[in-house]
Amino acid sequence: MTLVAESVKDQRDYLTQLDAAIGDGDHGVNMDRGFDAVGKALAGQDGSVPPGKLLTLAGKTLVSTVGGASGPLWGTAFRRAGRALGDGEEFDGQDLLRALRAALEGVVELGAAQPGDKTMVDALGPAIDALGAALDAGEPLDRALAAATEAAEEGARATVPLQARKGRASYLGERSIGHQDPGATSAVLIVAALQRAVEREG
Amino acid sequence: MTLVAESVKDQRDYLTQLDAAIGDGDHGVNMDRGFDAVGKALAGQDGSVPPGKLLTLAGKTLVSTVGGASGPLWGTAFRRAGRALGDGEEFDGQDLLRALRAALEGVVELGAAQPGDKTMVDALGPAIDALGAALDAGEPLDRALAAATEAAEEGARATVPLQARKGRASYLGERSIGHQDPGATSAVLIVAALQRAVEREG
Amino acid sequence: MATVATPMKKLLNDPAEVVKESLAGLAAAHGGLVRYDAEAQILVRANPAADKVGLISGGGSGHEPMHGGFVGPGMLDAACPGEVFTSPVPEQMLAATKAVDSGKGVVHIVKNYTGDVMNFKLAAEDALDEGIDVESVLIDDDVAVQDSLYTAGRRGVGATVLAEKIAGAAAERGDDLGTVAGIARLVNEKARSYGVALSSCIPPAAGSPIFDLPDGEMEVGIGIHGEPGRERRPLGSAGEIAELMIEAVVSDLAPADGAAVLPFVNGMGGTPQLELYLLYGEIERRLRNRGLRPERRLVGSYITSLEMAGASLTLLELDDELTALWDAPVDTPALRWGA
Amino acid sequence: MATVATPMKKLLNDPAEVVKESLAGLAAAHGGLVRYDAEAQILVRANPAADKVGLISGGGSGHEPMHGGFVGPGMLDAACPGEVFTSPVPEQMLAATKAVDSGKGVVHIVKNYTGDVMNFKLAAEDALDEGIDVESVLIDDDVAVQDSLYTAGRRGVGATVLAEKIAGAAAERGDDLGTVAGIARLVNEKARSYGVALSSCIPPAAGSPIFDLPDGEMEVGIGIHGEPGRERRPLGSAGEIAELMIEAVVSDLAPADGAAVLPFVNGMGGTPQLELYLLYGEIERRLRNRGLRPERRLVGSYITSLEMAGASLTLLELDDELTALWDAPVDTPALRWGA
Ligand SMILES: Nc1ncnc2c1ncn2[C@@H]1O[C@H](COP(=O)(O)OP(=O)(O)O)[C@@H](O)[C@H]1O
Ligand SMILES: Nc1ncnc2c1ncn2[C@@H]1O[C@H](COP(=O)(O)OP(=O)(O)O)[C@@H](O)[C@H]1O
Ligand SMILES: [Mg+2]
Ligand SMILES: [Mg+2]
Ligand SMILES: [Mg+2]
Ligand SMILES: [Mg+2]
Repeated sequence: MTLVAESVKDQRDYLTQLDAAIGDGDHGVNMDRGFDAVGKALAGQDGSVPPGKLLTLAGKTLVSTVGGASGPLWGTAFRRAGRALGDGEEFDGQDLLRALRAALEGVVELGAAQPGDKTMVDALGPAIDALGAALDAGEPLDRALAAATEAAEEGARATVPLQARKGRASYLGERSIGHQDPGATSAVLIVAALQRAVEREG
Repeated sequence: MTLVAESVKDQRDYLTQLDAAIGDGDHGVNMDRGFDAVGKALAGQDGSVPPGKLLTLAGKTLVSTVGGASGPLWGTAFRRAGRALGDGEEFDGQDLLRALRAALEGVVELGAAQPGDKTMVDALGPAIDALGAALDAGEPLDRALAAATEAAEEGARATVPLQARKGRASYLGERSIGHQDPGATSAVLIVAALQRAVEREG
Repeated sequence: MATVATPMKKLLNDPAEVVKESLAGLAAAHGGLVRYDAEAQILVRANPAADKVGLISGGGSGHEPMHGGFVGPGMLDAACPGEVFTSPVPEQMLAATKAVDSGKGVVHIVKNYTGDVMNFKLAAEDALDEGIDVESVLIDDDVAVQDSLYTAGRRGVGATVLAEKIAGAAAERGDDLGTVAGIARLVNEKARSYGVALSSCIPPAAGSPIFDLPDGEMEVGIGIHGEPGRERRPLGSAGEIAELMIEAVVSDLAPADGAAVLPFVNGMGGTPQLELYLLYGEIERRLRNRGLRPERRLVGSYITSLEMAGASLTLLELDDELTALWDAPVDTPALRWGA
Repeated sequence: MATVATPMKKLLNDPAEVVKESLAGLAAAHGGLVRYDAEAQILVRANPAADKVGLISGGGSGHEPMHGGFVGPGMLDAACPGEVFTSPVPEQMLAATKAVDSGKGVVHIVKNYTGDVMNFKLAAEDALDEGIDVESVLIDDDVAVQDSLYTAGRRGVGATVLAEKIAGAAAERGDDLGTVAGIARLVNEKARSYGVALSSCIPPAAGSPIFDLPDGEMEVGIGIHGEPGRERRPLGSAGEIAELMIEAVVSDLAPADGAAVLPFVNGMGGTPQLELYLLYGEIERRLRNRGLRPERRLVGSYITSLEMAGASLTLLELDDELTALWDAPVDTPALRWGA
């Protein structure tokens, strides 16, 4: 989670630029404010708290600090993922896969975005599919997550030619074409951070 | 008078720039609006109207169309000059000298500016002195007016190093130093136009 | 004097604190009307109204006086300000809802933006869990956005101000929850808006303009978040812009012939009143030429995008009841009459 | 859509017609309050007050809502708008004076600028010739200008708004010519102002900013005509700017310890309310720390320089009578309460 916070902070201005192009220029600031708060909230927890609970707490914190569209969306995603992981001390690839699927479902329930609408869904979806495929192919979790990160990056890049159909960017109509979606980009940061975290645990 | 109108129109943006530097950037527009109106007012007059009457009408028109500081000041100047010329069909150098002195008195009465306060007075004063000196030296009127124009130009240039003590420019305190006074500059235009007019009559 | 390493051309301290500090200043300036609850991040009436339907709204900051300037007798009971151009969070709406509920339920005026809709939705669910009846009214009057499967739907803009004033009067006279919400929805149905920007604006946290607009060009079909509009065009004369706005709203609203209307000419923040009234003159004349009857009007910068230069037209088709509710007394920092 | 070969970022038609067209729009928007006499180039009350001392003011345009926005019951009887940043001409003041005189005489509120003073002077002489008693009140509250032999004297700025409101209330309650003028002069004596600019502004006729101000710098000690101030400094924080303004006005006004005061925090036109209220919060807190008691307040863009970004502080020391007159009902396009 700290890793997410760090990379969000690094990328804050980049996310904001992306949002300025097709949105209202606050995505980076929103995400940064949110994950700052998450960092503080988790700092208050002792080591014994299971990952699922931490994710749920992170989700609640995002909902109550980010605002905008990404707050409820990412907040719901983390809460659903946390709930899916439950109280287990540990989680394996399949647990993680289930958790991410639950997260995506939550996002779609709330935001009703279809693949190709130029949203975070276009990065999350491919990442999850790649993770599942890699795990089915017997890849170890860290390699599988590397594949997921790549897929997320591709997915985010693939939003460039798309015309937005959801969120603020949709107001631009065809003018939204040619810009990468900020939310999809923060999805990449989150998946990549997850990968690095798992790598560290080794 | 038409000549004044023309040169004011030519110099309109220059006057406005000067006023933007140490005032509020409207002097050119003000003078242009005023002399436009003067042109229209005089156009309504038949040729028989004596010069003094024309000047008086011009002054009234300036007062009622220019506004700002220069409106009442130039308006009064022209009215006083007109009154000094009276109903005479013709005027000679001495008449003109008296008229210009009356104009300057009117400006000083209304605006209480001293020489060196960085105002139109600093161009009008020297011009009148030069005209008087040249006439006393027996110069013909057109040559005397050429001398007056030169003196006005010098006077206007000499306002550059001065600190304004009257009008808007005085609010700038020392920051008014280094800029030529707009009103002094329009004084040059007016004296020069007068010179050209007399030359034409030949 | 030390410089601040913060946005150019802005009066502020820490960009992260702009909203909080500004709310504190608003409450200090209008202590008789509004109170700032810093903990809950909401503005509530200084003298809460007992025993009436509650009316709250909220949204990103940077649109002042909307919404905080509309809290007071005859209009809102509370406002939930988010960060600049960012929807507030559910906790704020929940706190405001609880603060203003007198048992008769609470109406949420929600501008149609993905973020606002989602956050208000989560808040409404929480309020329901706490046993408070909530009616959410969605405002989506911006005709620049084609309402279709291909967008998030029309944005809520100028009609928000009119709905808050008119529904506020209905709540004040004692209408019940369904009626107040119904009147707010009627205003939304009868109003259309269209906006034009002549410059962008500078969100304090970003510190630079969201887009830049060369002289002699304008963005048409803009919203209120400094976002670019549907299209960029050469700058038109005030008359041409008036015609553009009127055509956009009238063709979509299709008011009855000779209908009584309320034209609301709104400044985006950076447009001087000198220009705004000039534009109003152009608009009123053209409306009359189309056989419409401006019987009420509102001209001023009431729903803004920080210092953006530009203006929007909101046209509301009036009936006798809407007119009477518009005329009812209102006493807020930004709108006041009959009080 | 055809472009207009006119100033960038402005909503207008012909720059030469801006003022006239804007006045027509103002009258259309507020027909119940003001009437535009296009021939005389003045704004008068829609319902002239019979049998009271008349109160008029005037000056260059570009400062809206001042003065036209202050015409109405409880404030001005008429306003004389000049071209942008250019004093009106004597004919206008004479026409306004004749229009509002009910035999009890007319007070002229004149801001201390060479042009305004001279044009009002010529008008007052003409009015006298027509047998109308005129009392001229000179407003010169700007402490940024050292009042001395070396300047045209202090400029009239924010105190003008307060003097027009308070003297307007005195005239409305029936005070005679000398008393109304005396109260206006008292307001001027008891008020001081100081302004700061974060950007210049664009006069329509000029089409470009009067000066330009790099990011991160500010002009301190500005007037209201987009002219540069006394000095350029690095941009300060809102707190630092509040301190600068307060120190300037308080040290010059030297109010009694614990005096009741009215802080008027005025936006220059292009500064968003978000920032203006933030600044107000900083100012009120600091005034209290100095033992002064803000008992009335005014926050908003009431005397502007077109779209200039910046703000000014006007501090008025109150007594019971000034407070009562401030509270009296006023019903104008820009200031309204108790009505
Ligand atoms: N309906 C939706 N479903 C999924 N994601 C969405 C939806 N609407 C917006 N988003 C995502 O949210 C991002 C914008 O977030 P942010 O800028 O923080 O909020 P806002 O648009 O309210 O300013 C977009 O880039 C997009 O990826
Ligand atoms: N008291 C005064 N006496 C003489 N001339 C003056 C005085 N005050 C101002 N002026 C002249 O008026 C000029 C400015 O005129 P203008 O810009 O048209 O009016 P304003 O200053 O009202 O905008 C100055 O350049 C100066 O020459
Ligand atoms: Mg955004
Ligand atoms: Mg000038
Ligand atoms: Mg946002
Ligand atoms: Mg001027």
